[in-house]
Amino acid sequence: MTYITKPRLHHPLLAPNALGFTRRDYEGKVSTLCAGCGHDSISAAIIQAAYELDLPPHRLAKLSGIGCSSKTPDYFLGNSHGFNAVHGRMPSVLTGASLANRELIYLGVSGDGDSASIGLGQFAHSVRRGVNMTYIVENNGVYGLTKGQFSATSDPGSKSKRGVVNHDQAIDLVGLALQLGASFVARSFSGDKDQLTPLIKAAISHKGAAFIDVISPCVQFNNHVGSTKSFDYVREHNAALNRLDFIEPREEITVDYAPGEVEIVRQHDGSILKLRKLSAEYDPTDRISAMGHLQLHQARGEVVTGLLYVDPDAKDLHDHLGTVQKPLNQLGDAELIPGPAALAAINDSLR
Amino acid sequence: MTYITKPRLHHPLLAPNALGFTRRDYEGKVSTLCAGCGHDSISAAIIQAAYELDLPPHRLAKLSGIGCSSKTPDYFLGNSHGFNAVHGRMPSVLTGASLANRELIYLGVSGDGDSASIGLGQFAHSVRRGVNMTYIVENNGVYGLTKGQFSATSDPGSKSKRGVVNHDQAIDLVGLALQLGASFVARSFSGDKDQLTPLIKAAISHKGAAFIDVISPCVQFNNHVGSTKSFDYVREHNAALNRLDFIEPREEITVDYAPGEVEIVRQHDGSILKLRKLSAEYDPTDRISAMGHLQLHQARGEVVTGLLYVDPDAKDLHDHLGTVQKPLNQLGDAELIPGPAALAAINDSLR
Amino acid sequence: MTPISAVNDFVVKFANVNGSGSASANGMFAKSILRMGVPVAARNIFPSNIQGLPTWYEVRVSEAGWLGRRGGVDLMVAMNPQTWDQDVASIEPGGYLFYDSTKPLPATRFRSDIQVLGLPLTAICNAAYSDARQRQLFKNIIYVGALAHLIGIEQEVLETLIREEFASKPKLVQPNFDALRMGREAAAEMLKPIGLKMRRSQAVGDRIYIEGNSAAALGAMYGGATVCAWYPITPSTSLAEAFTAHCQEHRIDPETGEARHAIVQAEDEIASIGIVVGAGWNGARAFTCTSGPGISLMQEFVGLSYFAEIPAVIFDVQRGGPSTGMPTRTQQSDILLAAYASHGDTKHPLLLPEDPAECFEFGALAFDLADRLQTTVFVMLDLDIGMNEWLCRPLTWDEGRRLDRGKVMTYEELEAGKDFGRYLDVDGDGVAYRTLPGVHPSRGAYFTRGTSRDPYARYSEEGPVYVANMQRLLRKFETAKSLIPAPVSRPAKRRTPHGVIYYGSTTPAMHESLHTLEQQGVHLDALRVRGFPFSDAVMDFIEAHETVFVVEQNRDAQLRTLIMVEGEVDPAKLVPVLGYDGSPITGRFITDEISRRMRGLTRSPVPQVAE
Amino acid sequence: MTPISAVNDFVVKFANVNGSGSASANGMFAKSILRMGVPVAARNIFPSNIQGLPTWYEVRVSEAGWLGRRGGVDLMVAMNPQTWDQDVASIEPGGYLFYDSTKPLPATRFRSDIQVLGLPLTAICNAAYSDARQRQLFKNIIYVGALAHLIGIEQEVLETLIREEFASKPKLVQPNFDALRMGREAAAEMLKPIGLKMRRSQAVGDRIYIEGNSAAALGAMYGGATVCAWYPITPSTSLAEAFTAHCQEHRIDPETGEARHAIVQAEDEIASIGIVVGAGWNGARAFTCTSGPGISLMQEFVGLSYFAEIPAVIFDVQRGGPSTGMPTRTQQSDILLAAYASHGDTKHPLLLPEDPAECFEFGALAFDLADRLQTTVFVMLDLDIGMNEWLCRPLTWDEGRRLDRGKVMTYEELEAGKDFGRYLDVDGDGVAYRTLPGVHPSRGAYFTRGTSRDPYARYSEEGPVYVANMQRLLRKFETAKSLIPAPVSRPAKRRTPHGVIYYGSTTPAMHESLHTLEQQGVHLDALRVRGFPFSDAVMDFIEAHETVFVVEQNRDAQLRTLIMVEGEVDPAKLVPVLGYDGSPITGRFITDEISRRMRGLTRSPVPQVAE
Ligand SMILES: Cc1ncc(C[n+]2csc(CCOP(=O)(O)OP(=O)(O)O)c2C)c(N)n1
Ligand SMILES: Cc1ncc(C[n+]2csc(CCOP(=O)(O)OP(=O)(O)O)c2C)c(N)n1
Ligand code: SF4
Ligand code: SF4
Ligand SMILES: [Mg+2]
Ligand SMILES: [Mg+2]
Repeated sequence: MTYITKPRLHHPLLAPNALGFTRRDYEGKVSTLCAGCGHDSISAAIIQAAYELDLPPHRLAKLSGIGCSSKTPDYFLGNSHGFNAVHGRMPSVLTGASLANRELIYLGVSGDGDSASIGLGQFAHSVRRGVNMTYIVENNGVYGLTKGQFSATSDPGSKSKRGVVNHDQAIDLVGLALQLGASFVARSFSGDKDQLTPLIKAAISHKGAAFIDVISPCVQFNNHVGSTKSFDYVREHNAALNRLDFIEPREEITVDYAPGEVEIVRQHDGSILKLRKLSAEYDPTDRISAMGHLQLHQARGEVVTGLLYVDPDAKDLHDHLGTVQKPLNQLGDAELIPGPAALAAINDSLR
Repeated sequence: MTYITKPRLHHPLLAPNALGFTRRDYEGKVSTLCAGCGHDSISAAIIQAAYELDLPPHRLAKLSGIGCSSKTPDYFLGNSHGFNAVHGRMPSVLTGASLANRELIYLGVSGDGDSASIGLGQFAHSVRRGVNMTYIVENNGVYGLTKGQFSATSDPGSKSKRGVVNHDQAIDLVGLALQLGASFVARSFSGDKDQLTPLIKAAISHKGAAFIDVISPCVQFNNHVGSTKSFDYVREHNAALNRLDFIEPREEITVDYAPGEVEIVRQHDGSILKLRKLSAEYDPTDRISAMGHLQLHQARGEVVTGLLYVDPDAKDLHDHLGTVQKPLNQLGDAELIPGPAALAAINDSLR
Repeated sequence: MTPISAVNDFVVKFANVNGSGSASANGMFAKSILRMGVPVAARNIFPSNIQGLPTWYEVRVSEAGWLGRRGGVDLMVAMNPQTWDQDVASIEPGGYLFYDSTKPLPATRFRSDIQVLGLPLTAICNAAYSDARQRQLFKNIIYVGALAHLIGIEQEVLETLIREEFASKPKLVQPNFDALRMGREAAAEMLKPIGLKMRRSQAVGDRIYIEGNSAAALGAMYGGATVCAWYPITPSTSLAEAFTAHCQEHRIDPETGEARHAIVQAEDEIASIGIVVGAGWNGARAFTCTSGPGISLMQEFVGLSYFAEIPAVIFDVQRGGPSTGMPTRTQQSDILLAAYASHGDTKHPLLLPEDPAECFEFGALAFDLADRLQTTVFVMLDLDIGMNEWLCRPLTWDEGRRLDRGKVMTYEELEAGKDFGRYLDVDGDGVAYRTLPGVHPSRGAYFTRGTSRDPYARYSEEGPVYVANMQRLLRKFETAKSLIPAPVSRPAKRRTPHGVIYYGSTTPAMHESLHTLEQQGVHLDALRVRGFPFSDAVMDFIEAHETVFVVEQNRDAQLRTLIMVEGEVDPAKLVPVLGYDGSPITGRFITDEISRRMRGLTRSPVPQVAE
Repeated sequence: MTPISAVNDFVVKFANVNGSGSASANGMFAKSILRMGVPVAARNIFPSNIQGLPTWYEVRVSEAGWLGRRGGVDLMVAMNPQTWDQDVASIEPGGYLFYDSTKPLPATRFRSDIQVLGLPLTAICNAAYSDARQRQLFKNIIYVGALAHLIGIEQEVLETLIREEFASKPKLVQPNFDALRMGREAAAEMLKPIGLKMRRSQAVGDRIYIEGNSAAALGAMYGGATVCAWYPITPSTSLAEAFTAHCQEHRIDPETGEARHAIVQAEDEIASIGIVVGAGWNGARAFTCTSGPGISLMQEFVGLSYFAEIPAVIFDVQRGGPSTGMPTRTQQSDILLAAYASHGDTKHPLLLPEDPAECFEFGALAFDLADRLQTTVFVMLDLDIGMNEWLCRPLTWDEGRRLDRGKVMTYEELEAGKDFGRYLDVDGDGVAYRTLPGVHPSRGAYFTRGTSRDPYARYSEEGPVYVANMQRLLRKFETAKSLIPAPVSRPAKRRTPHGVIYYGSTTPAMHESLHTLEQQGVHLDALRVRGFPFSDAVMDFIEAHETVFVVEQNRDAQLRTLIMVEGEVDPAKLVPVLGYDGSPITGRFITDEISRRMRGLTRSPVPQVAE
């Protein structure tokens, strides 16, 4: 029979962390994503980061939009409240949640369609507002859940499984986040656990808008025509029927490369990705040179990974608004209601 | 009595251009904007540009969103069809119009609220799609029509007339347009007719997405607290009543400075703007160095004006889509309807 | 034509140009009448523009306390040459025209059946001031002085007002006194007495004078709202601005100076409601305020709030639709869209305040309702209530009143092992318990989504699970009926088979019309509806009458539609009376419409009129 | 329990896991039955996910031609262990269970009242193939072969289908033949004959088998649409994708290879409808397709289209709401939101196709209507029609048919001095002339806006001007009544005071139910409504009956609401019959509901049932 079982995300080692929680305490429901989907690796890195940070799992709130990527919050941190909002609008919902209770940790998970297409405005404005959050885009350059259309991060020239060629300029979310004043900007690759986990930890620890663009290959709908010219039964089968009927389980793509190195990743469709890990000498506190660095390597066809920029003294939206330290959702009636006497004075001023 | 008459925008000289039109043929209705509003100067520059380009006025379509700026298309090119759409969504309407008839010239006029706040997504996506248009943002850093709230281009630290301080990062539309792949990117100042008119002409002549950010002071709601410490009757009057009741007619701010120079502009509220005109040697065909240049001067508190970037060989959306040369809105039934025979064949294939 | 003669009962209308400083002068005029103890209803009619276009201010003086628009003008203060002709035409026969006679006008520009009061205002100003801006600003005060003399407003009253208004800028007091006196003296010198007169009265009582938007914002503050996310749009902008001001005054931690509230001007309406939904989910009381276009943009999120059951409050200050419509005119035309907002099967509670006092009450109540019902509650204001100052009863807040936060399961309950099913109807009222994020280390966490799920919040696409949940939502809506403010009944003096239903800003005009109709021998039982879903009392009222007029300010009889649909009422019973030209509906209009229909009705096969 | 025995009349259901390649195999199974001349109704039930979750395919074989869902399963092909229990439970007593018997299952997992057909599919595959992917893919073909043997599908029919499907990849043909044969042979060897049988017939006739989305896209192409802007959303995505494919096939300039169309995947639904409005304004026929969440997001632009009077077409392929709801299930629950979309007083025409043939017709007609009425026209499909292949009459297009572009004033007319008032009602039908941008150097230009304006398109905030325009829009909506396709009447065999109204994808189930009811002696006149606003014929039908059932697939009886509101119909007359669990409504359900109500009705104070 055909049911493909998914491994639960937990690690064999169940050593407790400083709070006494094991990795299992940071897991969620069994993933229903395709086997080999990069998004599952990101979930694993989130679990790992939360575990290593000794976070009380219920003190984090996880929010997302709509998409395969946006489903993932159900698959990690099962003891955290989660909110799968509407497509492209997670940033505003997260902003509201963060206003209501400044004491929780807010993790926003989104896709490239969710954040760069329909959600570009909300992405941009939440970043420039300095909402204290970790905002992860699981970037596969495609709409996974709706079966393979281009997203706004798809490269011009790429071709969908239906044969349509993309001509629009790709949006570089990292460049955008830098421009918009995000105070923590990083990029990584789903299969690079060694790089990704510490970045997520750093982002969570950062106060202000922390953005991580994680390249996360979609095993089904990657948009490049494969270089494999050999006869592939499955591909031909689907092509003949003009539908995406049979879907093949794939292995997760992992990488392991050192700072300063370039790693060539071959994706499931045979296309090539050149990842360049920032060198150990790179100074991530200079925003303008970060932008320059990014542009430079982009022009060379390289995708820079690592922590591109951080402002260690960043302020967040609550600082800007000067809100009280006590969470707004915990203020009592006495703190909220000016009372009858004040109202009488107000009435008097209106006569 | 108190009615303040507005000058019609026409120039005293009524010399006809190559098509036999005078400037008056490019004018529109009498403006209902505040006396001295920068937006009216931009209208004048558009009129001048169309006149100098010898455009048949009816072959241009002018589209806008909602705002004081977005009202201006009613005040120029009265023989052109105009479309005052909904707030922040002019770019999509313009895109559709342009798809329907590739032969007209499309001029999009918007405000900073319209394009950088509610309309950021549509602005970005129309630009990256390469719609063949001239997109002008009349940027006053404020919502004029709704009486002085911050827009997304307001500087952090600025203070509204109601005393609210802005903390959000300002969006630099020029930087954004460069990032998004606009093939023509310029900035100017409403009062700099000598710079603005040629830029508009060049933008109109450009094929692809041409963006001009025009700084255009609002005489009513500029957000900086004036440096004038002297007793101002009007200011005090409005402040005492806590409403913006009396509004003073102002003179338009004009500038005249040479390429390479920095011009210090004092705005109506006393705040200072440092404009730097690109030097004659500047090479506008290198996108990456344009971005660098912009960042560099921004860090110095200067606002670079001039043509920052142009790709003379840009392609537009119609090129990408491979549409027929004949406007789609002029295709006849025979060109559109495959007919009964084709339908019979289709039926056959479905049995 | 004999000049109109009336005491404490007339309409003065000011025609000005916006941005000319007239608004504060005209407002002072209205307030001075109030201070003489005589009720006033004043309305701004302004363009969607900042400076240079026509604007009017209509002041109805009514000792009898009729606060609706009356229609017609007894004294026109014509300060705008652009609109001169229409302004002159609008004066009632025998009425008065006050104007700036500095430049002589030909006789053809006047009417023979009105009284003309010319004062050379520009000349007076030019003589007194050299600065152009002062000339403009004080001209307004001068005409107020002249009018005060003509109709008999006490000088002390005006001077007190000036002292109050300029309390923070005392330098401005004397110049305003001077201008006022100049006008008074010029009028005394150059004009004959007129038939419109003010007389001190006690008719105002302890009532206050406040804009609905400001009152609603106070309601939100008293209702415990801590998060406000908004996007500017006329006529709702001043609600957010008032909330900001009120909170700055009353919601600051006295020790630290920190804010016990968070107000975000969002990038658009979608973000505004998104922020509200996020905050509501996380247990803060949150609201946004907007107008029609914003309601259109918020549809998707309202559906999420309905289905995922998240408290939210939206103040819709309605304006003239559709589309951008008449952005500075009033209407009640978002009722239907709000009630059934979003795709799929949805229904949302509405509150329908009649005046600023109810804006305050419902503004506070909305947050209790949203928390108790875990859904979006709309408070439907309109431009007329929202942006005009209305005379209304003082705002009150009971000493012991507590915020009702609805069913929130606590740490203690979870710890004690209480069963938590986020969508489990434990009490049979359709309302389930929720938990707030972060409440408990291992219990009570759930995943909120807009997709179908079972009572324990687990994703489910099964038909019966879906249907059971949708039925529960109907049960919840049933529960809402008992929480929505009951309708207010106003029985006729005589038994009658005719009723009338009305709501919101129509109220003062309706009351005046009921009075007039009664005098004409037409008796109607009246019911003011205060919210949706309708309680049984509304349906009983309809049941008890043969014909029920439904008076509202939209074209398509939107509340009538809701009554028909939700109450299963035969439309033949419900006669629409619709005024929707963008001006507040008048008593005269309602009276005419109802009289006309009554004539039709008495000829109809159902002629049992009770007399 | 005797095994079910039936010829050309039974239900087969396949339970699979998505992404396993079963969809094409199952589709081939259904099509082979059609090729034997027997009507089939096949429906996919799939999750909102890409791979690894349960999916079903329900094939109703019905020589009598009943194309609605019947309910119940006669033969279950249980290929998904995740859903085994519910799948086994759903089999009718006496029905058949076909499964992969490679791994033995305990007797407790079966039922005693069904026939069990075990075939060791995995074992067969493992023996025949070494590649895991081939094992998976061919397993599907093998079970099709086995089923073909069991119910008697001709081998040639299947082989022809395989040849057709793999015409472009001939290498794949023989392996599929082989797999088919393996299944057939295994079944012949290991299984006893069953009671469900196929027999060649002529019942299909010249009908075609097509998805509604594809047919609607063909309609758009024939209707002259040149601009399509869309955003992916289930279940509408395949409409845009089909339009792309059809245009690539039929709308390319043969000389230059250039496209006579422009298709843009926009960044969201707001941009999609914005592009459509821009193109419509500029004279191109334009459409978007979406589902509920998109309709919510498009509200503001629909209001602009209404008020500024710009042609636009929206295909709403409805799914289960509210909110994200049940994104892969079917409903008719956007009716009300579409009809009254946007704030302010608005109304929009809807077209309600019953099947793909009408999707084609209305898909084309919508563009004529949008141009003639200068407004947004909605074509309301649903997932059931849109994403399933339906058997329907062939698509037809009259040779001489011309596109009707409505009132567009030409260069010649302008040049000749014809008076042009963009919002001037010259013909009394509420529809004014428009001009297209660029038409004439000095005449015909106007400024389009969402704000109020006079007949010559000049901005105006005057009450009477606004009201006159709003009244004209009502006149236009009146005109629409005569342009919307007339309802289709299906009178009962006997005179009856009972009627039923239905529409859209409910049609096949309704027809079957009418037949069943008739056999039970219950007679109903039936009327299929095909659009909104309703023509007089709809109201006459209601008038002519004492009770009218309104059958629809939503909770809140949305079409019934429209009928009440627009037709001023007493709700007491309109009895709702509502199936809204996300599965296509069944004839059984409708019959049960109507029978139940009829029993109630005959006991009611209006007992004049005609027998
Ligand atoms: C308003 C709205 N429009 C469209 C959709 C359909 N939709 C669901 S997910 C999705 C795209 C998801 O793409 P992305 O964010 O890149 O996520 P991925 O699946 O690739 O991880 C779309 C268009 C929706 N749910 N809501
Ligand atoms: C959907 C919607 N929201 C809000 C408004 C109200 N509104 C009108 S203009 C405007 C801001 C305009 O600002 P900008 O684009 O900067 O133009 P300016 O007036 O400054 O030239 C707003 C918020 C609207 N018309 N529509
Ligand atoms: S479709 Fe792509 S993105 Fe979605 S779960 Fe499968 S592999 Fe991941
Ligand atoms: S408010 Fe500002 S932007 Fe608007 S017209 Fe006046 S000066 Fe111009
Ligand atoms: Mg993606
Ligand atoms: Mg602005």
